[in-house]
Amino acid sequence: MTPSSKLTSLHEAIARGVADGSTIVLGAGLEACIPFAAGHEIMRQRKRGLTLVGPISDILFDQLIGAGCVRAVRAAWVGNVITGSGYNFRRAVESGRIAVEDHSNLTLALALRAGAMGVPFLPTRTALGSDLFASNAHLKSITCPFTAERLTAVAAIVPDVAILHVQRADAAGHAHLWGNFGVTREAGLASQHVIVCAEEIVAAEVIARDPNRVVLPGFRVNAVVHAPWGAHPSPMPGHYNRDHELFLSYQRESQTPEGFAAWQARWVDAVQTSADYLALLGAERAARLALAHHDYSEAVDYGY
Amino acid sequence: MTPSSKLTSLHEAIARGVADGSTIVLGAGLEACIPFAAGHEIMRQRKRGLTLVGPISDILFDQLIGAGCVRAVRAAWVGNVITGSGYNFRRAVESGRIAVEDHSNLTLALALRAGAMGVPFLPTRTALGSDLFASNAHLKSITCPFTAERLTAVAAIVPDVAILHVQRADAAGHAHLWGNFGVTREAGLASQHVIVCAEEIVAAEVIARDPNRVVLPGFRVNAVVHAPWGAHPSPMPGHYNRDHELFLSYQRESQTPEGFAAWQARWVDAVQTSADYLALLGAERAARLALAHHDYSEAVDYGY
Amino acid sequence: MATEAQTRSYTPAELMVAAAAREIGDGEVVFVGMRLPLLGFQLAKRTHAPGAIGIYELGIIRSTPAPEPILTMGDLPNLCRAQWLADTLDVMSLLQRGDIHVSFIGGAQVDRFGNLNTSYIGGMAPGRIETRLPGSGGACDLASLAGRHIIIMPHEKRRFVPRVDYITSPGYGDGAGWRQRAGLTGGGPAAVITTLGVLRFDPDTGEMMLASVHPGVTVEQILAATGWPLRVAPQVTQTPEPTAEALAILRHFDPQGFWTGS
Amino acid sequence: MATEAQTRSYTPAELMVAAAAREIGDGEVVFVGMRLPLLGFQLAKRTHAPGAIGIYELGIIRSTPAPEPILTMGDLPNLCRAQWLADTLDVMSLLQRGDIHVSFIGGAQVDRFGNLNTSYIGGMAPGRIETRLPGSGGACDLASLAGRHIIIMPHEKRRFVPRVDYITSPGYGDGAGWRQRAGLTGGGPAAVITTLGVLRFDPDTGEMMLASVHPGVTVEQILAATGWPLRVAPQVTQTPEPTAEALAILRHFDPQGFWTGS
Repeated sequence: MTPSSKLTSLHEAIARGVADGSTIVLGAGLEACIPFAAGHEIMRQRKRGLTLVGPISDILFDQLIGAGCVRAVRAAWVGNVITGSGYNFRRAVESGRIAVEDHSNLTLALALRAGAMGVPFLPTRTALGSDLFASNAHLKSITCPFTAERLTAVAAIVPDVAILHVQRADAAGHAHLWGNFGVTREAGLASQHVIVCAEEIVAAEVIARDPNRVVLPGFRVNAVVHAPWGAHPSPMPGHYNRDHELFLSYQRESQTPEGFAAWQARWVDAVQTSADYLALLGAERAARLALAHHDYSEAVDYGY
Repeated sequence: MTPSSKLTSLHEAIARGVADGSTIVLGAGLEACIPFAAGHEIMRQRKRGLTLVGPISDILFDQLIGAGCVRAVRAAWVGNVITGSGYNFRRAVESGRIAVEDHSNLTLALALRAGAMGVPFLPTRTALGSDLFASNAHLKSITCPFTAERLTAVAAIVPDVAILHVQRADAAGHAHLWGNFGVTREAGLASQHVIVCAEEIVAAEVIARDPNRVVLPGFRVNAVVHAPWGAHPSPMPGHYNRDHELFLSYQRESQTPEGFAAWQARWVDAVQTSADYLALLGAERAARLALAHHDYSEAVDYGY
Repeated sequence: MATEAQTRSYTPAELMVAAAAREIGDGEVVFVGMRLPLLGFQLAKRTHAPGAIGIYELGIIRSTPAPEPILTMGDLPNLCRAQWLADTLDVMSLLQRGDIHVSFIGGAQVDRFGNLNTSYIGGMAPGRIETRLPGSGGACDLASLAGRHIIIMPHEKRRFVPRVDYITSPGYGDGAGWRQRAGLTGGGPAAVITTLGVLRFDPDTGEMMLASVHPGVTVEQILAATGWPLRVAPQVTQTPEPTAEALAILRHFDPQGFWTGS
Repeated sequence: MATEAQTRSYTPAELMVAAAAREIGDGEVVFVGMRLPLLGFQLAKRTHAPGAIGIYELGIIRSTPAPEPILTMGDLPNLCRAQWLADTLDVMSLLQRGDIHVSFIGGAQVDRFGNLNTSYIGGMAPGRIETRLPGSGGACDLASLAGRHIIIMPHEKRRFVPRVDYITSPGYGDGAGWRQRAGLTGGGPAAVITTLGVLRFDPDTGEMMLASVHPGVTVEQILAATGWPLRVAPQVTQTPEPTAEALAILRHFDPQGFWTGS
């Protein structure tokens, strides 16, 4: 009765799950739980022609663009949350190397929710009168069949792959996530293939004792990867704080293509495992990012 | 900074919150967490002309109809989950005393979700070709603006009042719910006025230590009622099992209008408080329904 | 027939549940209904389909059996250590997205194209309503959207009618091609398991056909209990009896015979 | 002007944050943006608006201050003992439903009707893009749907243009009535807080008007830094300076002056 294990290495999960040319949603937590380790593995494997989907994704999209993996972006915002512009993104768009489908956070959330719900579009009141309609062919103006109000129809997005970073998962793909969710639930439920990266791999019963915290059905998960510190430098509730310093140094170091190449050589290409990454980060820095104050949830009883 | 208390008696909450003629969603948990105590208070206060909204609501809708409170029902199913038909509902519809807007569980969930989202409709692929279109003017056939597929548009429902029964809440209206949710989240978020009935009233910090389990924003809650055993005979995760025997005896006793009147006199009109209700239920029966096996969730850490 | 069944070692309902269980393939995602399907799913899990995954419209997913027998899907043992507890809309979204292989629904009336009525006998117009039934619940959704669905109901002439008074849950409408024209993405009814036999659908016409008769039942009895000239498959078989193992499992899950008593 | 401000006891950014905080009424539900508004909200909570409730697009609601200073809304102290942690779509739904009184957004370009561009300088057509900016994020949604919104940005002629190159976040379009015709349900921009002054909108025309000048700034300076003939309100006032209490609070929340340093 035990479902077979979906545990695999990060290398395997990306090699098998992410084909060149595929559409991939990642960074669905907006600021938190961004799967940087998985994104870096995509860069190391020199994937090409990807379409990235995500509302914000902090600097991960900028890195994947800089590494030459990306053909198109369907996003609401691409940059560096605490500093503003992402230089690789700017260079790539201004030179015409990548295409952009402009969303707002709400239209992107709705596009993924439509994919998750199995409908071809969802209606909204946002973006009416804006130029998002000019740079996004997947927004159309419609009329409500009941009220005759003008609405925006947002076409569904069904990504080929979602990569979700969570706190803990069992080997069968049941995953616990806590904190704010962004569009994580929509991203996982909308996608054809789901890769779960987890800070911890735990026994099935740890997950099953709290089924309300499970992100998406286990049968929809294709691969489970143990990826401690895999969301660094983004914040990971229960594990580590946001590493602001890295976002600031990235901003400085990615201002030129050469600067970004050096950054990638150091932080991506020279790293193979999470142990390598932690060594690069340094024990002192890791300790500084670790939680200093703990605050635990009250238990609830699922008995009978 | 502490928000003022919204704690009130059940009598007050219903007297102030539920006006004659209003549209009210209750029983949004489908089989579980059905606010029977609140429904019985509505019956005692002889509210009239209500429109009931809910997918299933087990026997609570049948009781409110039998008590003469109801003008119309917008629902997917009205009856007794383990026995089938509800006799008051049958009598009222067959004699033309109440109007019915026929939904499926999915169209009702979408109607409330549309209300919660602030859009006038949501699209779905269900019910196409069915006669639900004939007995529900709030379903219309539309064409997808992107794919030209035929879809069902479901009009939003924005109830005047939602009554939600939960495990625990603080005085300001922050409520924890666990178990399966049915359409509870949609019901609360769609409604103009929200009454929360809780098995336990707890300190704000018990709720705040697990913000993921909060059902809806506290600022959207208008009244908080301490209602232990308030969902009996429906099951309440963490508190008591389903009282199957009561559903069976109700089925027998409600077969005639006279039988139902006697049932109401005993189980509703003779009861004023939850202590009265528990005395009627009996300590032995309550002990039999209480959880015999406990199964507690693993803690999670919201620290920093 | 009732007398005959009573001499057997199982009840008619047990036979039907065993037949329902056989419709579930191992590893399939099953939208489990109330009553007999609830037991059929438990039986399938314990026998030939241990990898089946159960989905319940209340917002529950379970891939393991409940720790205690349950009478309804909302009973607390069905929640304990479930694989997912979520919203009704979450599980309905899986259904709409095409993730559900098979589902089960009951009905008060069914017609030759497998359309089901669980809403109005007589009709829905004021004055025409003879009997108001409970309504769709999730049945319309399952019939619209599941990969295939199985209908379970008593076989009586008043229930097996040429044309239902109201389509609560669409089958093949007025024949082949109707579902596609209506825009329905689910596959439609695959079988009707009744108190007398099992019926399936002609893929070319969408019409119901008798596929197997239960032990002790004749084809003629079934034709007489059907309100239109029922087609009979070229090779009608006998519905297999429940095995001793199956009966033991069923009686564990329904110890008081609430659903499967004679 | 920079020199003048440096002789004051506060930075220009601190003045702007204090002005932003004054836009928040007690008990209001506030959709809090990044950067200066994040501080403005904390300041309002600690002074005149203790009952204000903060909503963050990441899926966070807080009615209490975070236990430690935060640099972004996603910092873990902003989650700890929050009042609700949920989906982005959940909080955006509150916005769309009309539950949000006021919100804050920034921009790279603004025009006389308060339309904002945070997407493309030059235009979006291939070859015309001079600068690609980060995009909308939630700004378009806040400008479309909040009860009112407040714009915060540097006051420079290249940013205050007659007509933005691309409308990321709609203001009053081409004038009064445009929002209603477009179908927008949010109220539109209520104020623009800049490095030089505060501007508001003529309800009859939807056009921006100078309402107050910051200490040490002249009306002429502002007119010179605006790319169209800016209307000046009949009674232009001086923007109030931040109080000592406000400055103490701001320096608690931004101890290193990351957002409000000179």
